[in-house]
Amino acid sequence: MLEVAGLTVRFGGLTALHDVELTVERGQVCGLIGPNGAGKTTLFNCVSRLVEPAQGSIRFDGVELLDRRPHEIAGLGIARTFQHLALVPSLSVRENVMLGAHHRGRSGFLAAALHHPMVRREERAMTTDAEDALERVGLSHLADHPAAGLPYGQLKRVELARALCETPRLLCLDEPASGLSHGEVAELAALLKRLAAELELTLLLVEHHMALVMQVSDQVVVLDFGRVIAAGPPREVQQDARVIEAYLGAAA
Amino acid sequence: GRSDSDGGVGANAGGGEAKAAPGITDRSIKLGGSYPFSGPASAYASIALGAQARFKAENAKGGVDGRKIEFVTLDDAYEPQRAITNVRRLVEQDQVFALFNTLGTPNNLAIWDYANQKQVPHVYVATGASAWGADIAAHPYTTGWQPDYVSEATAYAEYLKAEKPGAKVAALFQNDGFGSDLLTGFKKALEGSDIEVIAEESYEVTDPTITSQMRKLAASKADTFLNITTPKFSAQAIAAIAKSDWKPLHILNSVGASKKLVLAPVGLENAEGIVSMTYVKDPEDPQWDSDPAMQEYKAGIAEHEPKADPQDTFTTYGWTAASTMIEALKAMKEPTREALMESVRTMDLELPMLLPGVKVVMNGEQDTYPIQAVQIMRFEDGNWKLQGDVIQAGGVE
Amino acid sequence: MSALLEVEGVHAGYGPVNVLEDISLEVGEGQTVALLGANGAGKTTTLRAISGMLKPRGRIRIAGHDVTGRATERIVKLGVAHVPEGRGTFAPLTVEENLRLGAYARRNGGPDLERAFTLFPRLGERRHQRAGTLSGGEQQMLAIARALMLQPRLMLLDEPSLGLAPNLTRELFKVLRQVKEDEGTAMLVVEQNANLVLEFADAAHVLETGRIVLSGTADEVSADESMRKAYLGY
Amino acid sequence: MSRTRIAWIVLLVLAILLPFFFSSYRVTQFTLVLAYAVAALGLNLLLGYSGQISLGHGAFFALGAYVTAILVAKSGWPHLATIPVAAAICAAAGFAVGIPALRLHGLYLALVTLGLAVATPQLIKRFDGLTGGTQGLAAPSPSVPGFLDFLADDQWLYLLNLAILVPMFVLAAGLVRGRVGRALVTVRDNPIAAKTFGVDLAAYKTRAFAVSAAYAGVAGSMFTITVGFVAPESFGFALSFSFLAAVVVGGLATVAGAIFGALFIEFVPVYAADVNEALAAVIYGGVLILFMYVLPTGVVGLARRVRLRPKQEGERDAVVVDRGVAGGGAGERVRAQ
Amino acid sequence: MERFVETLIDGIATGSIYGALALALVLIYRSTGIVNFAQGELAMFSTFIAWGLVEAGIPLGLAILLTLAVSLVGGMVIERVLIRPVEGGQELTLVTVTLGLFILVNGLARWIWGSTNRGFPSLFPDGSANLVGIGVAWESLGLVAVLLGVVGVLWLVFQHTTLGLAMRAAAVDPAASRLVGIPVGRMLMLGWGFAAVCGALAGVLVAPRLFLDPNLMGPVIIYSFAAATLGGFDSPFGAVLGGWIIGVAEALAGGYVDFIGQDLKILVPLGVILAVLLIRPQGLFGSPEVARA
Ligand SMILES: Nc1ncnc2c1ncn2[C@@H]1O[C@H](COP(=O)(O)OP(=O)(O)OP(=O)(O)O)[C@@H](O)[C@H]1O
Ligand SMILES: Nc1ncnc2c1ncn2[C@@H]1O[C@H](COP(=O)(O)OP(=O)(O)OP(=O)(O)O)[C@@H](O)[C@H]1O
Ligand SMILES: [Mg+2]
Ligand SMILES: [Mg+2]
Repeated sequence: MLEVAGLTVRFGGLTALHDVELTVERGQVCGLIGPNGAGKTTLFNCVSRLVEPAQGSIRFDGVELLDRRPHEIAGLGIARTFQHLALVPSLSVRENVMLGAHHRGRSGFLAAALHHPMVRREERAMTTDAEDALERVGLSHLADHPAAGLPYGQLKRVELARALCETPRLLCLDEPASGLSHGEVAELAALLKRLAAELELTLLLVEHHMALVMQVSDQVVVLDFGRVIAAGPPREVQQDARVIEAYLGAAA
Repeated sequence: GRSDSDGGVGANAGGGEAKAAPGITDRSIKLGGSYPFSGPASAYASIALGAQARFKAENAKGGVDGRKIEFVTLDDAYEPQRAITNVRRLVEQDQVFALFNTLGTPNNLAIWDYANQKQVPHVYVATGASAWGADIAAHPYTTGWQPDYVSEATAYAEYLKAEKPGAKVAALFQNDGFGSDLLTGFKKALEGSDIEVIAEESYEVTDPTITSQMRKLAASKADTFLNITTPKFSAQAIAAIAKSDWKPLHILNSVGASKKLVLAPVGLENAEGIVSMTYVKDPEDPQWDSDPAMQEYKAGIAEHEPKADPQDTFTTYGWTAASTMIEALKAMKEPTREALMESVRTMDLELPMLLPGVKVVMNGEQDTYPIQAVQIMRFEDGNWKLQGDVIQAGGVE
Repeated sequence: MSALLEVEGVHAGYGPVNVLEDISLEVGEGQTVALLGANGAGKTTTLRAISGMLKPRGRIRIAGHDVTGRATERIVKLGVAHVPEGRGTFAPLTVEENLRLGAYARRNGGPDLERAFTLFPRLGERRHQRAGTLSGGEQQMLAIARALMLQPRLMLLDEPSLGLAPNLTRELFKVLRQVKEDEGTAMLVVEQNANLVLEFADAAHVLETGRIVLSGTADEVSADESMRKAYLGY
Repeated sequence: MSRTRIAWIVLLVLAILLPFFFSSYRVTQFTLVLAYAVAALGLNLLLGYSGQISLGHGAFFALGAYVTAILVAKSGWPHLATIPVAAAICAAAGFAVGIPALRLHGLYLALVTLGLAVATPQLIKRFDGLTGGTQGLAAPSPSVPGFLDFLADDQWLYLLNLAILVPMFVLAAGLVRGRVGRALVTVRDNPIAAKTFGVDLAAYKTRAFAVSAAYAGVAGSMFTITVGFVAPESFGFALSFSFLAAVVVGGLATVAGAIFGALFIEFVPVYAADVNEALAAVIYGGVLILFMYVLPTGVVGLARRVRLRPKQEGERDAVVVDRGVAGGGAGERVRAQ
Repeated sequence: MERFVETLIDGIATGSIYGALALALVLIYRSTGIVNFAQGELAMFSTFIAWGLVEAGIPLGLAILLTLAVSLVGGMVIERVLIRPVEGGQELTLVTVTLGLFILVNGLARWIWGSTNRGFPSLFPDGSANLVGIGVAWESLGLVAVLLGVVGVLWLVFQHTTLGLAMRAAAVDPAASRLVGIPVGRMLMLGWGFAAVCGALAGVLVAPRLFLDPNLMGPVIIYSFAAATLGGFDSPFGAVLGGWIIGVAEALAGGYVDFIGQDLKILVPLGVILAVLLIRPQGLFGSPEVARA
């Protein structure tokens, strides 16, 4: 479903990604791990077209993403969350989630200004979608709360809900478990599994919480200094000497 | 709708019945004016102070036929739309009898239709545009006061023809109505003579400096420099010439010819030989020190508007314009706006603060410009010295 | 007798919303105290109240000084370094400049950049990179390194392992332990990785919706049944 | 009917009745307020919602004013017919400015647009064949139509302008709600993330510029209709600053705020001059500063806060702390409301 | 050719005027993160103070030093009294306060000193130095020298002292600055104070050429904004260089391109800025914005 080939990204003199190859099959959960600064988020940014790679290709369902403009990505069925949250503080939780449905709307400036009935129709549909998404992550009760001032863990779930509201086929999650306590991580794992199944999602998951990665991934890819150093089923990767050395640490 | 208590006053006045107009009672006359008290043109605000002092002085003497003059001034920051709201307020809320001496060409253009439509006298406007006397049929209630810029330009042209035939002139002018009136008037008056304008450069009031303009004019090697600028730029231009090797005959327009505001800041030694014109007595000229009108003026300012500077020629301007207004009011046959306009439009008056020989003359449709006589002056030994005779510069036909 | 940090009956919140209810805790000189709790329990708020980012009611004393309501920068002067939740680094400034700023309030000696680069070699490699372009984990390292630049008496650490790779997380706690041993720095640590922090802490408190519901030595808290389920996973 | 809708209707009724209770001079001032309100609203759509700052809205205002003046004075068009033309021309101009604006941020954008405002009077003078140059251009205000002859001139002009303003506000209200409004706010607060939701950043920003300029243009038309005379001196860069002040005084990212802002910039200087002519500027400046202390988020900002929750101590801290918690995913400076 | 060089020198001399005030703008931006629209008016006010001191018979050099000191304190007081109450709110609220300050200070100067033109003595001797056959006024040379000196000092302070670093940090992120112990309020006060000093210096340097009235800086500040924008708003050297580029571009355009002429030459700097910013949105020497996901 997602095929990354020969992807190289440079920032000035620094090569953040180096000839990266990666394939995610439809319906698969692919864990992407690697030490800090290995280039995981950068890979996500390439998929979202926020970072321009020096070379390589990213194909999604046969479509070359690098030929597309950033705002077209959501429409293709790719949603993502941000490692450091990207919520709009002045909007309510519900409105933040509705942003996810933005790409499905058709009404533009003119229709909105003229109070065209289509606008209201779309608005209703988006509200329903957003509420569904909030329901799924268990935040319905916070829908009217402004995004500013919620605790970190909940904000992460709002991000997740917004990504779901994009009705993606490929969902890219950047460290969804960071800042969650042990029990909460377990809940998240269950939630992700359920979502993947119910919504037929393909998941690309960046995470440092190994228990979560091992539990939900079908395949794990390990990056180090911008290169893929290992890929395969979780068990195998966990045993890989280079992975242990570069990432997990000796006492794993 | 609301009945406009003030509307249509002119219509039922006249006809001999002495029905009083708004703003005038047996004890008082209310006048209004709009001035730039703030904003880039606020140097002109001293005109309002000079006028105010003159009215107060008159009131102290008992007023015009027992009527005390109240002069209401509002700030328009030199913005036409504020002049409009100000004038509406003066006419409709403050109920002034007449608009007097409102300042600025665009501002007066913005309000003159309104004033004439409302038939409110809009007299002695403080601008030298030639428009104010050019269209008396459509704007019978509007008049100028000072010599218009075209008359002024004509005076310089005549001076040059007499003193410096064959002169080559370089001109610096402000890029607005004032500057273009003066420059075109000047060129028009030169037609047929052997004097030529060989270089001209404009500047904007919003320009910080005129260095590059002066550099270009100097490069023209002209032997005469016509300086059509407002005070700040007049000073910059004089300073630039003082620092360069270019030593032309320097003709400086009267707006910039203030000794106090322009010449002194640059250094009087740099002003030697500059030629300009005037029509009022210069408060800094020692020859008027014992002139009673001058003494009265200085005392009047000191007593009634101590914040104003009597040396500031704008103050003198306001004072003298107000004197004209007082005479016009005195000459009014009855307390109506029509009567005021009639007295304004038929006038032949000598004013003590005007130079001897300069008169305020208006004559119905024949002469629609109040002051047109001017006298050339030259800056010598630290003072303006009047040159030759008064020139009757009936510039505009 | 008196502890380095004493928090007594503190209430704090945001605007009209009260978050903390009657919090009391102590951190002794050189002691490490862990603060645990679910999402939104008020852990971050507690740290903010201590470092003066919020105006608390109640009483907070640091090294004998009553600092309740004192401005943050003056509290920092007492040797308190707060590693805030999320970022908090100066995005447009370089790594090195960030570190130098960390030593701004230090009383003795100039900034010792080399030590920071030894602790976190990655930062040394990124020395002239602007902090805002660092990866998430690198920024977290920078935040911690910057706090250490102060050579603080008391460190307030808000989820220091957030976004760090597993090996680095372990490395981090090693570093913290070393700092504690070498310099006698006291620490109040909010951390979701309860296993690690309880191994390392002397005492622990558990927060639930703004109240302390469980306190004790690290061992006592680890032994608590509900605690194990929610935070330790065994 | 919602509470806000009732409030709007009451406000509208009051606005319609207003000219019957004030002197003609006041009514003229209020008429100018209507024009300024539309301009401030336009600027607020750009600044408050899409987060792009313009100090050049005086230029679009002038453009609209001259389009109307020229069409009326030189081609004899009816006043109202010039409004769509002014709007269209200004929208095109705004769009054109919006394209280079895509590359610029914050201060840089502000100062480049300020250049527009500064150049405006010069350009007017340069094209004096069309604009009348320094002499200005008289385009007499429309006279009261026969069937409304019970109205005085000023009342008619006021109501005419009100009739232009109301639809402008209704359009704006539609714009800032719903999908487009949310997208604009996101463009302002987190442009990088906005892209990933499918917001075409360039399109939204340039369109916001075009719409905003069109509003300023319509406001310019209203100005000409009211004043009947245009001259370069009316459109100095101080005008653009006034619009900015109006937006902030009224409240950023609000629709109703524009009215309060416009009232402020028209009336406070006049009242200041009434208090003391010599000190008018000092008073005006002082009032503006004081106003910012008392209502840092503008009139409507205050109203919102009052409605949401009582203001209490400690709020300022919350504002500061908010940064970096929910904002800043894209490294942008964000300050929550 | 000679005329060309002369035009160039004119441009640099005029550009130095823009650059002088632009320095103050940059300074306040660097140390407080906002643009201060009142900067020019504050500079004008300072210049009037210097003028008053000179009128009172104090020697020019001493008068200027006193003025700089007064300006330092004045700038700090303004920050403390007028700016602090809205610090930490929306940036535009702050900007609006500076607009109010602009109107207020201008009105105050008018009220105290009136609108009349005044001469201001120059620090530098009259006449000109002969540089490779072309006369350059001492005044212009002096202006350039002082400017470069100030730039040097600022560069040292901001790049090489902890104080400078702390001032930048306070502007960038006040909350984080407090967390490292920077007294943000004091930094902002200092920033305003230094900027006022820079402004005062600009004022006393340019007043001899422009003549002093309350409108002294009105026209200049627009060009100074342009200069700072062109140079990059956080670079002192950029501000000065920006001033020169604009001064020269303007002089050349007014002098050589007939279609543009004097009346439209204001479009020239605008065009230059736009062209530069489209390639480098942060200006010539500004640092780019940091933004990543
Ligand atoms: N805009 C940029 N400019 C310069 N360097 C950058 C930029 N963006 C990323 N980098 C560098 O690229 C490398 C990869 O960053 P990336 O954010 O992809 O790491 P990551 O794998 O997500 O790490 P983490 O687990 O810490 O989030 C890092 O070393 C980072 O410093
Ligand atoms: N800036 C703020 N404005 C308003 N309310 C806030 C703000 N920050 C936090 N809160 C509220 O305070 C409560 C406690 O939040 P806090 O961030 O202290 O929790 P926490 O224990 O640190 O949670 P987490 O593990 O998610 O970081 C939450 O209910 C939250 O809604
Ligand atoms: Mg990352
Ligand atoms: Mg927290």
